[in-house]
Amino acid sequence: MTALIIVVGILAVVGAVGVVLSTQPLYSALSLVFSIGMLAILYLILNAQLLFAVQLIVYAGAVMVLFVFIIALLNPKAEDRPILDVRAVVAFVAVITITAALFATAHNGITYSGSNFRGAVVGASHNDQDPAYTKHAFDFKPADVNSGQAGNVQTVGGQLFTVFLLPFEITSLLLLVAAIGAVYLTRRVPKTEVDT
Amino acid sequence: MTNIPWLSIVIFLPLTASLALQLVPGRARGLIKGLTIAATLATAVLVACLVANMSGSPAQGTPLPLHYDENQSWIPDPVNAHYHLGLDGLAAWMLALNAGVFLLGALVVSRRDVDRMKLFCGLLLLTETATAGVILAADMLLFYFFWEAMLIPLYFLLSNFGSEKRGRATLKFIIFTVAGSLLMLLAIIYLKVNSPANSFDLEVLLRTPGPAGDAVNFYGIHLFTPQQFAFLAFAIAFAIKLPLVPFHTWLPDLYESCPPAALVFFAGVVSKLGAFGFIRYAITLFPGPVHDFQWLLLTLSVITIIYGALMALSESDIKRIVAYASISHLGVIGLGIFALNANGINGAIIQIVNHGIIIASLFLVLGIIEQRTGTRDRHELAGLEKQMPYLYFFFLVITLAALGMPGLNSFAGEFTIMLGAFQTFWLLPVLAGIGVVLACWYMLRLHQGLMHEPLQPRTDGVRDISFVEGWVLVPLIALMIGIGVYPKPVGDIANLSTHQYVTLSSGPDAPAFTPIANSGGPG
Amino acid sequence: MMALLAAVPTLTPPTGSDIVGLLPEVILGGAFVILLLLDLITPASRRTWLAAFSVVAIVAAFGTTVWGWFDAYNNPHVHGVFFGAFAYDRFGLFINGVLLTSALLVVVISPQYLNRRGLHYGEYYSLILAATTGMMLLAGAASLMVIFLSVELLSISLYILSGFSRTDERSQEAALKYLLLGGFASAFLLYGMALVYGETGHTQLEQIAIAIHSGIATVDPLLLIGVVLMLVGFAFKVSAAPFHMWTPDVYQGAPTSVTAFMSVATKVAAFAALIRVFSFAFPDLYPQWQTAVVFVCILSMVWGNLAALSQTSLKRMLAYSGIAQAGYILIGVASSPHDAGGTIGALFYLAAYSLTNLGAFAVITIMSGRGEDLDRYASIRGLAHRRPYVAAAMALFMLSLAGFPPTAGFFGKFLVFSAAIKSGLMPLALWGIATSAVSIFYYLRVVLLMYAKPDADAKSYEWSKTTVSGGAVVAFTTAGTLVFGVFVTLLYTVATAAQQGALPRL
Amino acid sequence: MILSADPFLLAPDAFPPLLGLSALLFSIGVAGVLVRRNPLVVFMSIELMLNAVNLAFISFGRFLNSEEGQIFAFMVIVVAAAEVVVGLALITQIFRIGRRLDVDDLNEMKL
Repeated sequence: MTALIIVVGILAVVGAVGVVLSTQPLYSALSLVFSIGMLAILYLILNAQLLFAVQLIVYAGAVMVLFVFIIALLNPKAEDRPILDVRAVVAFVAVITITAALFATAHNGITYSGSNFRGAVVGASHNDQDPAYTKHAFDFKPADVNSGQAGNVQTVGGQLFTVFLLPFEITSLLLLVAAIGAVYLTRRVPKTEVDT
Repeated sequence: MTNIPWLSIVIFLPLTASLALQLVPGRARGLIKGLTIAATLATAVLVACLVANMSGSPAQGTPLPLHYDENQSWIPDPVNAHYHLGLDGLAAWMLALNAGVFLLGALVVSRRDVDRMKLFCGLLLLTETATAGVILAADMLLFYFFWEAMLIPLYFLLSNFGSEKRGRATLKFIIFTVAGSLLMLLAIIYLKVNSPANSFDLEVLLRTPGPAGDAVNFYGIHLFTPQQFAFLAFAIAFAIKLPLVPFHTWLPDLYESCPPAALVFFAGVVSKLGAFGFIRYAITLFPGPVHDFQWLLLTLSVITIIYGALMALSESDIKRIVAYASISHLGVIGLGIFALNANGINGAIIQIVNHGIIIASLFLVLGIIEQRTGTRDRHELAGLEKQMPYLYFFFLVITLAALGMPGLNSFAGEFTIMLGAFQTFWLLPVLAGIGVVLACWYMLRLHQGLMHEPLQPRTDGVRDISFVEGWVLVPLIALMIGIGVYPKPVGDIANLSTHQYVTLSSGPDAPAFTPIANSGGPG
Repeated sequence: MMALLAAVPTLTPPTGSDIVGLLPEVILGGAFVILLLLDLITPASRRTWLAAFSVVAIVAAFGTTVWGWFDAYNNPHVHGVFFGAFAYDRFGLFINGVLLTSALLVVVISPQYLNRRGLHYGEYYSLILAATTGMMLLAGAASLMVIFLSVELLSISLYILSGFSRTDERSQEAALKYLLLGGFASAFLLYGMALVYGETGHTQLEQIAIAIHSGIATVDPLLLIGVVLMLVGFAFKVSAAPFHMWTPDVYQGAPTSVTAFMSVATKVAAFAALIRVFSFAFPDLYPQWQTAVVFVCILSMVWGNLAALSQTSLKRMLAYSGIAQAGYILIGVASSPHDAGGTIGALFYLAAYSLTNLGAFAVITIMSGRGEDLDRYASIRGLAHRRPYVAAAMALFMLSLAGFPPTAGFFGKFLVFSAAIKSGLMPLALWGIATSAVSIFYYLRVVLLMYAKPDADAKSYEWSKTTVSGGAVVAFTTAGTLVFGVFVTLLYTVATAAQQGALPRL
Repeated sequence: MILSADPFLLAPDAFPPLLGLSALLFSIGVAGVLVRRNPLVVFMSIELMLNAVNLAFISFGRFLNSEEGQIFAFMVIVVAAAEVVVGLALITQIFRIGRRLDVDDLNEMKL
């Protein structure tokens, strides 16, 4: 399974690099869509079926279409500046450092090395016999769905309306604000508004 | 003792008057001035009654004998600050000087000088509130509160009404003072945190001082102990206000650009608060460190005396001459304080009042001269004797008082200070004596130059002082002669607490000093 | 079945007591929605009514906050509502009070300013209410998820408000800059949250605190990276150096009434969350995060004060001064786990700062001419001669920011310095003192300019007449600055109670 | 890394690569924000960072066996959508009042 994760991961990274290095914004957008799609596959492997769907529908479907639409509307030109300058060097160093630091701590750290696995420590099971822990990737059989384990739509949905009701309600306000903002900012400006 | 909070009334009467002034329309200048004079006069009368009543009223509390005492919780426990006011012998004299000088300031606010009289009078009254608070506070935080708050009305007074160079001078003054006092704030907090009583109250801190602590190890070098650092923070704050020599540069510029009416109380009382702070806080709270640094402070005082005198000789602007003379005289006061014995401190307390009277009247006279002639250059002013005979007389008395002529007030204080300094180290009064000799030189030169030489174009045809101006000066002259001839009352009141200050500053392990004389001066 | 899942209740709706704990937020959020509808039926000339409605809503929310203050006192064992996602405690309610006061004052000065700039739209008040709701939620947030969402709620409202002047390039630029950098910072905050969640297994602060305290979550590099990344996110929101790059541009570009709101309320709310997370949820990691906070603190004080020296625009100067003030508040945070006085000082400072800074911005707002902000230094020269009372108030605000008694600003500084000394952070106090001395230069420069004689040949600036509402706001903030500077106990006891009631408690 | 006997079993040793991947994507996003000048691309880089965060949340959640990670990721997506809506509206408006789209040009206000 790890091999599959690595392959999909590499593809996601290729997409991400494409976002940063493409000179045309449109190519960046398409690379981002590709990368998002690869991540959706990883979500599926990680038994996050709801997130898989949301990722594809909301992110790739809605958000990125909006991006592409705006790019088509504004038709921005490619950047005429050489990509390599001081900022690029800084960025490159940042990439290497953050990745190396996090990967090293994740791999060799105290809490995520195999025998001392965090899930076992904080209360989740680390028992090979535990069906939740040894659950297979891509596993979304109806039986699992009904057993109330992490990673199925029903569990997530149920939690969303009980334990996480407050965050859920806040998102409703948030979306309303965003809608007002978009309408206000792009509405035709009446002549009375003073231009400074 | 009655339950009427007299000390609070002394502090807040000017504040109330200043607020009431805001209700008066700006055009009613006579009413504004009348109200200001009435408020300062009422304060002065009240203070006079308090001081006169002092020797009769019981002293209470240790270690400072506070004759009047008000104590209420201000900020609750973790901070533990109190609204604690107290009046002891030292504070009594400072308060009397304060009330008198502000009354004088209110009297000399002239309609010609000040275009926004309401603002000026309001700020004058606010300053009086703040200085009275500084003098009366017996809680460190309350003291700091008034100490810094004092700068606000002063800042507006100086930046609104001064002469053309006021911007830089004012900013310099504020920055110097604030930089010093912010360090003092840290030291105050340190004292409180370090003390087992965990209080800002001066009396509590004196009773239960915290441990001195070990010397701070800075990369292997053993610096001072935390307590020594705290003392230095206090000393810098007060040395800037006093001012001692390396911290004095704000003073001449500021005096030069200060409006005459404000200069009376600025020179008269605000710059005395440095000396007051040294006596009341720095030497009592840190009996150990003050002896560790006594040599340094004495050296600075002597340098201040001589440097101030030399600079006064080299200036030609009459206001700057007096400013440097003032620095020199304040150095004498510093010498008395840091002698750390009964005579020195007693003399310093007397001299604070004397110098306040002298410098206020000197600046009054110079203000009149500048106003009449339109110049401050010594070389352009001469022959005023014939033009202004009354002023000549007043100026003569003030000059003689300023240079320490026996029979006038300054002599009593300076003599006692010299005596105290001699008990500490014989060379000190000798060096300070150089300053006194120089004082004769520059004061007499100033007086002769201004009064006796042939008339100059600038001084031709100036009028003598008016009747009202004369009546402002008469009580001052009377005080100078009166204290000079019979200084005992001053010494008596000051003596009510001098002994305590000497005891406190001696500390447990300091060498004992045997006072030669305990009364105030030879009188 | 795992313990964690077993604890999940089956579809239980929130109970009445949950709603009670959230009452001020519910009222304000509801008012936000109602205001949107009211905007549709309000004629354009009567939009001041919307301001009046907002005032009513804010006052109602304030009333419930005050009621909640005593209710929370009567229920000392309330440990959060909505399954521990939200803390119903005096800490949050104290911050609510500060936020609602700021919002009220901003709404009161807004109509005349917006009318003058031709920006008087109903959306303004909706967004102010939404942002305030977000800030109040942030003040009470007791789970990482609620912290993140309320940060975004307030940020998105403020992005739009910064760009509220749609034809003004500077306003639009400010909004976009704020949005891009805000999104960037949010990502850091989120990554930090992800790592903390991964290390402790929880998103609720109380559970996180328990996990760290009981040693379940060992002090792991991954956890520390998470904590530091969260600090970066918060430091951006409170505009502490070196994450302050957006502040001057956004403050200058946004409409002044928005800047007034943003400079005060965002900082207060974000500091509330910062203190709750670092002082109350991560006290066991204090040795680790202290270094980072001290670094940010010193850098903010030095950078903010030095950069403010060279400014020639009031709004930019106040932006840099705000960075420096964030540094002073961080002194309190850095000493909070050792000494309760640190948190109390920070809370006191926040309240004092919000009154003072709001007053300063209110002065700029009510002085501004038609379609133009009078915020250049040149344009306030001689203000005192034409508008003596407003200039006196502005001078007072500058003195309070500089930390002179008898203003509230002095006691803010005093309390945080005391806490630093008490917890042995003497160098921090010394840095604070040194930078305070520097700050006097630029604060007094403003005062000096206002009281200088106006140049005869200079362009005469059209200062607006002081209206009743503007005068009332300036009078209120002036009175607050003075009253809390003299009768310190009034605010101090409330801040102490807020500190003592703060959740999560171990 | 060890391939387990059951090819579809998700063993704990799959976790470090996942977190490493998330870190790499996050830092590429950081690099994009720092390097690129077109606000649209900067925006996309921020989206990339948020996606990296989501991956971290979901993989943590999977190995902690708790749903909070997924719900958090869900919230992040909602917020990202809201932010994009406002951001794109702003970009459109700036374009409409006649500015070139370049982050470096967003500096009419100088120090």
